[in-house]
Amino acid sequence: MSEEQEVVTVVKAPVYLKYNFTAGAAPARFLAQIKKGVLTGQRCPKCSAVYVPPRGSCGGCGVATEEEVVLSNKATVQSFTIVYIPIPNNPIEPPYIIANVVPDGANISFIHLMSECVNEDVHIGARVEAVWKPKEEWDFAMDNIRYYRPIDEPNVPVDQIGKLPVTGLEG
Amino acid sequence: MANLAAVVGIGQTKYMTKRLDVSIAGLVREAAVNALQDADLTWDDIDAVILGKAPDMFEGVIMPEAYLTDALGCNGKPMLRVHTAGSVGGSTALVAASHVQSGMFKRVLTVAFEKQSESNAMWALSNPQPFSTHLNAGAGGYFAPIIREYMRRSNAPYNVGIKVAVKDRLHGARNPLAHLQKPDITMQEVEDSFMLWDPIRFLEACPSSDGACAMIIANEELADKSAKKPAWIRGVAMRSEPTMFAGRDEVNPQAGRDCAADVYKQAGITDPRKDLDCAEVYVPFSWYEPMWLENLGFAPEGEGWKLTMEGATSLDEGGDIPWNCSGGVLSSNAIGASGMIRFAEAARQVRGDAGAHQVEGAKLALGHAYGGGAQFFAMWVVGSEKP
Amino acid sequence: MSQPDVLNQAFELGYTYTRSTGPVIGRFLTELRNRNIVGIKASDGRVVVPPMEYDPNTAEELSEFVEVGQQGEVVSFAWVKEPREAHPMDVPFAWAMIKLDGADVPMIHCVAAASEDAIATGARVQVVWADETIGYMTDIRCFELV
Amino acid sequence: MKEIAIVGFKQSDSVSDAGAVNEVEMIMPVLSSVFQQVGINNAQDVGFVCSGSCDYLQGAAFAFVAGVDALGAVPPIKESHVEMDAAWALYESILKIRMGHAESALIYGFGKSSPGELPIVMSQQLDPYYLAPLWVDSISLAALQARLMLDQGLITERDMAEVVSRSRRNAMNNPHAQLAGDVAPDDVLAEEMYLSPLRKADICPVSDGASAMIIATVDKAKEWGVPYAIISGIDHRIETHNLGMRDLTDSVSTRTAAKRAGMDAGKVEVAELYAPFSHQEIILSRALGLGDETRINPSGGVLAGNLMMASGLSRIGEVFNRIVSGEVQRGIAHATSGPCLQHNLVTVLEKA
Repeated sequence: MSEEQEVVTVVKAPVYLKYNFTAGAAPARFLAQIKKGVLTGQRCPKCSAVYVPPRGSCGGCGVATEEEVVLSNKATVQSFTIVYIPIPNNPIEPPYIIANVVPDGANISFIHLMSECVNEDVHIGARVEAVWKPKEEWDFAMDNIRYYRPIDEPNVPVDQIGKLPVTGLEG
Repeated sequence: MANLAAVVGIGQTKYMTKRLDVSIAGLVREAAVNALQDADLTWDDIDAVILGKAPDMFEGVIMPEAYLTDALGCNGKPMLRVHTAGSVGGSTALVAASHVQSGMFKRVLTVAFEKQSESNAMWALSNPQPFSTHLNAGAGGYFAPIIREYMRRSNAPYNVGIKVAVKDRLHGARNPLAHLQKPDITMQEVEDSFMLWDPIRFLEACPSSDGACAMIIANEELADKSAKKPAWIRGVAMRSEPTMFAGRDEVNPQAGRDCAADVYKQAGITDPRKDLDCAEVYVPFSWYEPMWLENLGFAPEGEGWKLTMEGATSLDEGGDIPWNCSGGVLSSNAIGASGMIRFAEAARQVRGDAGAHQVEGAKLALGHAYGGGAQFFAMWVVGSEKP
Repeated sequence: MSQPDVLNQAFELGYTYTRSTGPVIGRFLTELRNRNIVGIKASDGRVVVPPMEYDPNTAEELSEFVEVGQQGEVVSFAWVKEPREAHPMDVPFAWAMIKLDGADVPMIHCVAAASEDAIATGARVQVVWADETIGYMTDIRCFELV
Repeated sequence: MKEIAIVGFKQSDSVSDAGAVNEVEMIMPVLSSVFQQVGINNAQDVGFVCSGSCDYLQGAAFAFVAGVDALGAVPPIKESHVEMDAAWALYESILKIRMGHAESALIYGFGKSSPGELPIVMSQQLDPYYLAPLWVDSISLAALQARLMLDQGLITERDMAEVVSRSRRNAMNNPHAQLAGDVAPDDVLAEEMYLSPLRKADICPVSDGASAMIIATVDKAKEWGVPYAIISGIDHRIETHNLGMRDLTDSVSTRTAAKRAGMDAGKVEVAELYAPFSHQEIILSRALGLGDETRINPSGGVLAGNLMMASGLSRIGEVFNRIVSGEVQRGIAHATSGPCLQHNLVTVLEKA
């Protein structure tokens, strides 16, 4: 070597690619509704299960979900975790709860934040409701629902989680 | 009926956080050369190469088999690239085996790798896309609620995961290739480690490793003449189910149960705990040991944790069915390679070549991998004797 | 509010990877930082630039480095009249296969030229170094016509 | 060895922008039409499923996982995936059937390339230390290859224009084609250079779409009672990643694969070649030694529409279509992967 320098052993390789991302037809219909403050699911024409958020198909049957179903703001905790580390690119401070919640009227859970709760009191089967952002902040985004919070309703028996009608426990 | 095939060479790298001394090709190459040496073969003896790794975004090289051709001596030969998420190392071994079992090839090389230090696996997986309708809190955020549901169903005591975390690290301390070397680890140390995603503590989760694993699989004629004792492939199976569908049992996925039933049937196994001598099972979070003990039929539903707590899966406690003698994924996790390491370590056991983590007289072993939202499964059973 | 037909949004998939080089690539990049170019001798004796780690024909590890010239000959070229944003030059330029003096195998890099007419197969080119060399492929900013 | 037959093939239209649909929405219609063609319900009715896709086309990891949502994979199925063109998924499926672990298989490939800048995306497939940092796009590399051929007098620009013209005219009979029309070689030559020596017409378009195929043992094909074609041979070979070490004017790996696949055992009436650039069709047809008795790319080939990760499978499907329609008795299909034809697969198909 012509100069007394350290040998190169590591390099930084920036790989940045630009995309124009498209939401997908079924997710776009869902997002258009959530922009209006309405949580919707989509029903499988074959097995009748209601999916939220819809991804384009009923994974079980492999067919498109067309029929839109308005879901309740109320939901049930199917399971949860208390997270002690930050989410990349997310300002929320740990510890926080993320829960698998099933909105009444749907047959599948999705992961969302829980708040306004004592972390230790959260449990499987607990009843919760969606707390929305102020209307002026609504966008084509799931986080129009800022978080879920507990409500004073009896627990849902485990075998009933994911099977409640849109009218909830009383329905 | 499938043609007979056997593992005749195994090569691995030392697993560690960062392999800063090699290129991506150098890492993959090291495992491949070790496998050739183990089999006492040269590059000319290889008819095809089957490569596996998890998403290309981990290293930022698209379809890297194109670039890795020369490092794997593949110029002029067939090269196939498999990607089935976290199960890919296992799936790749199965695709490699099928090259021989189909009768179309005599001897093939298969390699799986991940050089996670090139990026940050968390980054690639949680890359925020527009319109994402799912909150992404990493793999732990996905699996922790499933573990919690298992705890509820089984009434398992809180420290089952802690016990697995200790057991697999003690196993890992017997394996010089294992990433984590913690011969003095205690239950207290694991319990005191930082809670990440309740109930998963830091020491109950796998590390992030660089590493590669390679195997050479040969047909019956060549395996009969192999330099070292071959590991005969006695059964192969894969199963997939969708990530989400109404009524899916995420704790005890049917795809895993069906896959196990298929591979056991081929290998003539009716009672896995009794018939198998050991198992290498993909356990990236400690609680997945009791969950998979049930899913794979080693214990009745709700009772997997009892085997763990009794020491049945521990080499150090003289258990009757040691799991993850190599230290498992909890001791080394080079994602794309992790499944193949399970398959290769199962083969090492039945070849009697597992060094300090050898199960005495092991004749039949299970290799297992899973991926995605615990929805993709790959398994094989290898034996010391021809079927 | 009517629903948009297509809901789309620009996003960037990006990360700066940390690549360890191993000895062969590391040596080449170290030499680049010092404004030298080295190749490596393949098993058939051909000098390959940039140096390959493994021989394509025998799969052997390669290790015999050979210093090569900083001038060479254009073996083929492609004229980019509309550079893309990611390209290393923002004015029209050529990609070229360049056989450096002392090398037997051409390498691919970009060539600065005033117009397509100015470059031809067989043209002589020389390295233009980056103002600051850091031990990366872009230390060779481009080649220019001699 | 077990004889394996193709019993069904469907492809979506090749479009420049599939618009709102996501991957699963793009795949489902193709799958349902191929199921209908064979008379089965879903992936439960085949013994194995294998797909081909590439995460970087749309920029999201685990693209293939969405594909599983299109299958009806409850109860669970035997399923695998290659991060390659689905022609290699076919290859994996053939191994599976030959080893006796399935009697039939569904193969599908899909790509939504429109969201990204495809030629730049593909630059990141190159050597990560020496070439990827320069962002050498796939079109520029092909242009270097074309110039080598022109300089050596192996082709003329008119030869290239004739390939384009034939593709556009043939594509007029292909309902899925993206680019078709009565284009004369002179019309092509009248176009200005785009990336010299390539004109835009020499380059395949960027396309979105999917294709799907069902294969089976001959016994199973007979049981299903559908027309089928026999896969009499298949082989693939890769070459060195160093473009400077290859003779880019030839395709050695294609020739080897064709030989191994048994192409020479009979007359080749039709050949579908995966040539994303006009000059590459000439390289391939010469490497294969195809003469006047062979019709090349009657579908228009990928110059008429290039479904990344599915085009290779579609080439095989096109030959299948022509055999079951009775148009030809025997043909070959070619698939490629990597820059400048680095990796090539050849399939030989015959009338049952």
